[in-house]
Parts: sequence; C-alpha cells; structure tokens
Amino acid sequence: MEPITGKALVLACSAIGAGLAMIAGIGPGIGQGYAAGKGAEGVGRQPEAQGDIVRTMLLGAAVAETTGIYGLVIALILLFANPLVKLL
Amino acid sequence: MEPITGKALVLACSAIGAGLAMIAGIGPGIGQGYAAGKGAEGVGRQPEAQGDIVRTMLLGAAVAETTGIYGLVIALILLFANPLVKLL
Amino acid sequence: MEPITGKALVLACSAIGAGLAMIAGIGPGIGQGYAAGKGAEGVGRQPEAQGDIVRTMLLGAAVAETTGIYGLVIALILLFANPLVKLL
Amino acid sequence: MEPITGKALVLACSAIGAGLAMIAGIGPGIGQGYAAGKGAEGVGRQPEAQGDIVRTMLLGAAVAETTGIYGLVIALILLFANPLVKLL
Amino acid sequence: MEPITGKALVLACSAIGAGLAMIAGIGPGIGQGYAAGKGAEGVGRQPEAQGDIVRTMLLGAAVAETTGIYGLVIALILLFANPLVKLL
Amino acid sequence: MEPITGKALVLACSAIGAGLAMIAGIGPGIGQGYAAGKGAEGVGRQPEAQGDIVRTMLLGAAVAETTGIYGLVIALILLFANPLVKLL
Amino acid sequence: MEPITGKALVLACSAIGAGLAMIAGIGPGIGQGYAAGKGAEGVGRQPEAQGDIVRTMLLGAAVAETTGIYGLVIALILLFANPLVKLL
Amino acid sequence: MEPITGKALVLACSAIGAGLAMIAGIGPGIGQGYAAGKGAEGVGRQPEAQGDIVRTMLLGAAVAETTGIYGLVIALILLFANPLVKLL
Amino acid sequence: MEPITGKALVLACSAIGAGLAMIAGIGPGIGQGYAAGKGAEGVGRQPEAQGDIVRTMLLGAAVAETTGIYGLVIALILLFANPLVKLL
Amino acid sequence: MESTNFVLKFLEWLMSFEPKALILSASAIGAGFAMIAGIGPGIGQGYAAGKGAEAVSRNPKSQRETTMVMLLGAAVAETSGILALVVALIMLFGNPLVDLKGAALIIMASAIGAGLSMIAGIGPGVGQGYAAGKGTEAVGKRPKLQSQIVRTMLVGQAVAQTTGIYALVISLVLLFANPLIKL
Ligand code: NA
Ligand code: NA
Ligand code: NA
Ligand code: NA
Ligand code: NA
Ligand code: NA
Ligand code: NA
Ligand code: NA
Ligand code: NA
Ligand code: NA
Repeated sequence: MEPITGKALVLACSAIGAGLAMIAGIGPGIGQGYAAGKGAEGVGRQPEAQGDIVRTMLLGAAVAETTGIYGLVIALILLFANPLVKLL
Repeated sequence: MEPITGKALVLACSAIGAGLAMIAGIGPGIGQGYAAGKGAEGVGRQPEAQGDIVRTMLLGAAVAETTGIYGLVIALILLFANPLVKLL
Repeated sequence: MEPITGKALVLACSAIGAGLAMIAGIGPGIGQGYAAGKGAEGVGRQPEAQGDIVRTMLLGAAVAETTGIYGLVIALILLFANPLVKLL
Repeated sequence: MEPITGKALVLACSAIGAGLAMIAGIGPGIGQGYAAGKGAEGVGRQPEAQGDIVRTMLLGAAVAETTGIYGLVIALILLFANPLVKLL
Repeated sequence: MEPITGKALVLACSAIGAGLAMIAGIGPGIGQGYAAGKGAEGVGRQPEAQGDIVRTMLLGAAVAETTGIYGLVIALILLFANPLVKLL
Repeated sequence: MEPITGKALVLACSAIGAGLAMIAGIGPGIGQGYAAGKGAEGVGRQPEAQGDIVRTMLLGAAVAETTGIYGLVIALILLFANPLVKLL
Repeated sequence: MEPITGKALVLACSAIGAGLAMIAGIGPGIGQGYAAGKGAEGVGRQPEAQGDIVRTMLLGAAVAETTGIYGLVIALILLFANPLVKLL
Repeated sequence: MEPITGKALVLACSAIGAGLAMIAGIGPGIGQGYAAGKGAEGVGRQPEAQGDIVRTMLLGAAVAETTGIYGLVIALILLFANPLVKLL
Repeated sequence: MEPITGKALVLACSAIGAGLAMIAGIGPGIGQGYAAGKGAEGVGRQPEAQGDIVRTMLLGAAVAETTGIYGLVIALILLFANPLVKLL
Repeated sequence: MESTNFVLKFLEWLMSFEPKALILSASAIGAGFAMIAGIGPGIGQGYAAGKGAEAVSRNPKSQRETTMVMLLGAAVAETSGILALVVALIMLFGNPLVDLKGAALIIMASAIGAGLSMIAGIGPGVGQGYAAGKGTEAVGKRPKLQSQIVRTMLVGQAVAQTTGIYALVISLVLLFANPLIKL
C-alpha cells in the first residue's frame, strides 16, 4: 500500500486549478462572438468599408483574447511547470 | 477497504479538472450564436452582400472558438497525456 | 513515506485559489469584445473617424483589462511567491 | 509524522478565499467594456464632443472599478496581512 | 502535536465566506459600467445637458454600489471582528 | 487536546452561508446600474422631466434593492443572532 | 470530549442551504432594475402617462419579486423552523 | 455519544439540495422584470391598450414563473416530505 | 454504533443532485420572461393581432419550458424512483 | 492506526464505503450538474419566442413563415438540453461506470467530471436561440428571403454547436472509454 503523499495532494489540486482557470474562456468567447456579429452587420451595411471593419474587429478581438490566454498560461504552468511541488 | 493511492487521487481530480475546463465552451456557444443571428439579420437586409456577411461571420466565429479549444486541449491533456501523474 | 503536511495543504489550496482568481477574466473578455464590436460598427459608419474610434476603444479596453490583471497577479503570487507557506 | 495544524487549515482556506474574492472582477470588466464600446460609438458620431465623452466614460469607469478593488484588497489582506491566523 | 481545533475551522471557513461575499461586486461593476456607457453616450448627444446627465449617472451609480458595500462589510466583519469565534 | 465540536461546525458553515447569501447582491447591482444608465439617458433627452425621471428611477431602484437586503439580513442573522447553535 | 453529532451536521448544512437559497435574489434585482430603467425612460418620454407607467412597473416588479421571497422563506424555515432536525 | 447516522447525512444534504433548488428563482426574477419593463414602456406609448398590454404581460409572467415554482416544490419536498429518508 | 451505509451516501448525494438539476430553471424563466415582454410590446403595437401574438408567444414559451421540465423530471426520479439505490 | 490527518481521515472515511456506493453517489451529483445545461435552451428559445411574437405583431401576414423559422431554430437550440438529459439518464439508468474495474476514487470523480463537462451546453443553447430569434425577425421582415436567411441561421448555429459537442465527447470518454483508470 502506497499512501497519499503531500505531493499527490498538490498535484491533484493543480488539476482542479487548471480546470477552473480555463473557465475564464467564457468571456472572450462571448465578447469576440459579439464582435463577429457586429462585424458581419457592418460589412452588410457598408461593404466598401469591409477592410476597416474587419481590421477593427480583429484588433478588438485580439485585445479581448488576453484574459483567456492568461487562464491558459496558468493552467499550463500548473500542469507542466508546477512551481508548487517544488516548494514541498 | 480499498486503499487510496496518491496516483488515484491525482487522476480523480484530473477527471474533475477536465470537466471544469469544458465549461469554457459556454462562451463561444453564446458568442457565435450572436454572430449567427446578426448574420441571418444581415442577409435578410442586404441579400446581395451575403458572401461578405457570411465570410465575416465565420471569420469572427473562428476567432471566438479559440478559448473553447483551449479548454478542450487542457481536458484532453488531463485525460490522455496527464503530466501530473508523471511527477509522482 | 512522506505524509500530507500542513505545507502541502496550503500549496494544494493555493493551486485552487489560483484557478479561481483567473475566472475574473470572463469580465474583460466580454467587455472588450463588446467594445470591439462597437468599434467595428463605428468604423464602418464613420470611416473618417477611424483613428478616434479605435483610440477610444483601446483606451476603454485598457481600463476594462485591470481586474483581469488583478486576478492574474493574485494567481502568480499564489504560485510563485506564496506568502502563506512562509507563515507556517 | 507531522499532522495538519489549525494554522495550516486557516492559511489553506485563505488561499481559496483570495481566489474567490477576485471573481468580483468579472463585473468591472464587463461594465467598463460596455462603457468603452459606447464611448467609441459616441466619438465616432460626435467627434467634436470627444473630450466630454471620454471624460464621462473614464469617470463612470472609475466608479465601476471600486468593487473590483474591494475584491483585490480582501485578497491581499488574506495573503499578506492575514488577520485570521492571529486569532488562533 | 497540535491538532485542528474548532476555532481554526471557524476561522478557515470565515476566509472562504469573506471571499464568497466579495462576489457580490460583480453586480455594481456591470451596472455602473452600463451607466457609464449611457452617460458617455448622452454627453456626446446633448453636451449642453452634461451636468444633469453626469449627476444622474453618479446618483444612480451610488445606489447601485450598496450591495457591493454590503458584501465588503460582511467580509470585513468576518476578517476583523469575527463574531462567530466569540460564540465558541 | 480540544477536538472540533458540533458547535464549531455549525458556526463554520454559518460563515460560508453568510458569504453565499451576499452573492444575491449581484442582482440589485446590475439592475440599479441599468436604471442609472436609463435615467441619465432620459435626463439628457428630456431635461425638463428630470424630476419625474429621477424619482421613478429611485423608486424602481428601491424596489430592486429588496433581495439584496434579504441576503444581508440572512447573513447578519447567521453572524450575530445565529439561531442554529441554539438548537444544539 | 463532545463529538460532532448528526444534529450538528444537519444544522451546519442548513446554514449553507440558507445561504444558497438567497442567491435567487439575483433575479428580481436584475429584473426590477430593468423595469426601473424602462419606467424612468417612459416617464421622461410621456410624462402625462406617469401614473400608468409607474403602476405597471410596480405591478410587474411585484410579480418579479416572488422567487426572491421564495428563497427568503426557505432560508427562514431552515434557520428558524428547521423541519429536518425534527426528523432525527 | 451519538455519532452521525446515515439519516443525518441524508437530511443534511437535503438542506443543501433545497438551497440549490431555489437558485432557479434567478430566472423568473430576470424574465418577469424584463416583462415589467416592456409592459411599462408599452403602457406609456399606447395608454389606450393598457388592458391588453398588462394582461399579456401577466399571462407571460405566469408562464415564466413555473420553473421557480418547480424549484420551490422540490425544496419543500426535501424539507417537509423527504422521500429519501424513508428509503433508509 | 450504526455506521453510515452506502445506501445513505447515495440518497444524500441524490438530494444534492436533485437540487442541482433544478438550477436549469433559470433558463426558461429568463427566456419566457423575454417572450412575455415582447408579447406585451407587440400587443400594444397591434391590438388587433393580439390573438396571433399571444398564441405565438405561448407556443414559443412552451418550447422554452422543456429543459426546465427535464431538470424537474431528473430531480423527481432521484427523489421518488431512485434507480441508483436499486443497483446497490 | 487511525490517522490524525483530516485529509487522510476524510479519504479513509470515503473508502470505507463499498466502491459501488461511491460511484452511484457521484453519478447522482453528476446527473444534476449535467441538467444545468438546460439554462441555455431556456434562454435562447425564450428569446426566439419573443422575437416570434414581435414578428407577428409587425407583420401578421407572415405568421406561418415566422413561426416555422422560430420552431426550426428553437429545435436546433434544444440540442444541448437533450444531450444533457441523455447523459443524465445514462448515469441514472445505464451507468457504465458501475461495472468498471479500477480505483473507485477515479471512477466516482469521472462521473462528476462527465456532468460538469455538459454544463458547456448553456452556450450553444443561448447562442442558437438568439440566432433563431434573429432569423425569425428577418424572415418576418423579408419573407421572400426565407431560404437564404434560414441557411445563414443554420450555418451559424452549426458553428455555435461545436463547444457543446466537445463537451459531450469529453463526457462520453469519461463514461465509456475512461483513460484514467488505465494509468
Ligand atoms: Na483582454
Ligand atoms: Na477566442
Ligand atoms: Na478595470
Ligand atoms: Na463601483
Ligand atoms: Na444598491
Ligand atoms: Na426587489
Ligand atoms: Na416571480
Ligand atoms: Na416557465
Ligand atoms: Na426547450
Ligand atoms: Na463553436
């Protein structure tokens, strides 16, 4: 019988933490989808401004992506470069 | 009584973490649906611009998908290439 | 055999706390995406004001980013400069 | 064998509490992003009122930031000036 | 060997309760941000009514702040004037 | 050695219950902020009706505050007049 | 030494249940705030219909309050007339 | 000494289940508040149709109430006619 | 001393599962309330089409009710025809 | 020797139950989590209903077309609710985890994870319902463009479904092809 070590507990909770961090992705998903809708609407109304509209949409969407990336980075750190187990 | 190993605890919490990560999918679902609605509206208004509208809608929706994919990737890593159990 | 210590418990809960803190990122994601959509709409309608529109959009989005950054900072503190384990 | 002390439990739950407090940041993120979008829209429509629009947007956004700051302050107190462990 | 006491449990759960209470801050953040956006829009449209618009916006935002303050007060009570540990 | 008593468990969970009850405050925060925005918009458009608009906004906001107050009352009962520990 | 009894467990979970039930209050808060905003807008536009508008707003808001009251009633039952401990 | 029985565990979790069920009340609260706002707006615009508008608003609100009632019924069953403890 | 049986654990968790399932009711509550508002608005606009408008509103609301019913059915199964305890 | 460590104590308490009871308990909670997906279709279809009523009030003549589009779009928006219901019913009536050989702790956590994953269905439900409402509105305004509008609506709804499918896949993997117990 191999008992549960402190390391196992930290790694187990790291898996949950990684999952929680990904929930941040709800935000960019909603926001960028709104931008996509507004972009499609704008292109339909002013086809001659399509370039400007799409460029602004993508620029704004890139800004909206950041917190999703932050969540991903924290999750990847917890999974692949876990700094917590090193503290044990 | 079946003893608990550290490995089992890590894997158990990985299952929960994978489930949590998928919740990110709420975002793209709402956002892309908004884009779909705006696309349908736009096509109803400017049928001659259908190509541009749908293309912009799909481009924006692709951007909105990313954080849902991030969640999926983290879940797949937890399930199929769990890096945490290797640390035990 | 290394049993579960208090330190391990603090570190384990720090992983969960870090994950929870990232959830704040939902907000900036939605908000900045809204700004992106409004920016794209505005640029389509008043292409001559593109500079002002995009500048205002980015300024507002920068303001909207802050609470996402706060969440990231708290998560990074929990992971890399954990002040709680020092209190044990 | 060193058991988990009460102090460790309080500190562990403080990490979770700090993470939970940051979730408040969803609100300012959404709200300020809305303000950013409305500001960008307004500047596109009334470029001559840009100063007033941006000033009102920033004033309103500052008001909307407060509850995110409250969450941050509670998290920082839990992490760096934990009053609960002093009561043990 | 110092085991976990009842006092430690109460204090630990107070940390979590304080974190939960802060989540109320999502509401004022969204609401006041909406008011900020509407205020900025209004100021752009009726610059001559700027005083009235901003005053109404701030009055409404003050009303919207209350539940965020309630959450903060409960959290501060749990952290600095915990009435529960006195009942033990 | 003083183990965890039933009283301690009830008080600990009361702290969590109090925190959960405060989450109700999200609602009035969003709703009253919406009212603030609409009030500011209305005052900008019909400055001559400012009195009526602000009075209606405040009346409606008072109605919207109630469930936030309910949450606060339940939290205060749990913290300062806990009826559950009396049942032990 | 007085261990945790079944009664204590039921009462402890009742505290959490009471807190959870209050979360329902998010709904009426948002909904009634929306009604407040629409009422203020309407009164600004048709001051002559103020009586009808405010009466309809309050009638609708009363209907929207019910589920918040349900949550409060369940919480009060759990705290002051707990039927579960009687079953033990 | 009276330890925790299975019955106590079922009753304790029933308290939590009852609290969770009440969260459904968020929905009718938001929805009916929206209806209240639209009703107030409509009555202001077409005072001559007040009867029809209010009747439709109340009919729709009654339909929107059902899931809040379902939640209440499940909570009341768990508290006052708990079928689970009878299975023990 | 009578220990907690597996049956008791299954029934306890069934109570929590039933409560969680009811949360689905948030959706129909919001959606049907939106329909109620739009129905009331429409009836104000074309009182002569009241029959058609209300019929469409109710048809759509019936469709929106289903997932609330699903949640209710799962909760009732867990409470009154629990298939899980039969597997023990 | 009885442990004085409460984390171990809790896990030992958990493991004092027969594995089957643990898995079934977790399945009850997992089924409850899965049903939360129903929030999505409820919001979305309600939006479509409101847009349908509005379309009828604006253009009573096109009631047939708008109602059809509303129902078609709402049917698509139901998907996440049905998928969640199916996963919950599987956990209650045909639970594949009960007969699985392996660590009970992993299997019970898999039941909870499978339920949590389905919550993603809120998104497609809301989004597709919004598309249904906008499609209904557009058809009410330009009934002649019905096929074009509906096609765009359906393409967009299909795109909005993907994250719900991802969630279903993860849920089914946890239930039927659990890779964790093999590790
Ligand atoms: Na961002
Ligand atoms: Na994205
Ligand atoms: Na900010
Ligand atoms: Na604020
Ligand atoms: Na308030
Ligand atoms: Na209220
Ligand atoms: Na109601
Ligand atoms: Na209903
Ligand atoms: Na449905
Ligand atoms: Na998608």
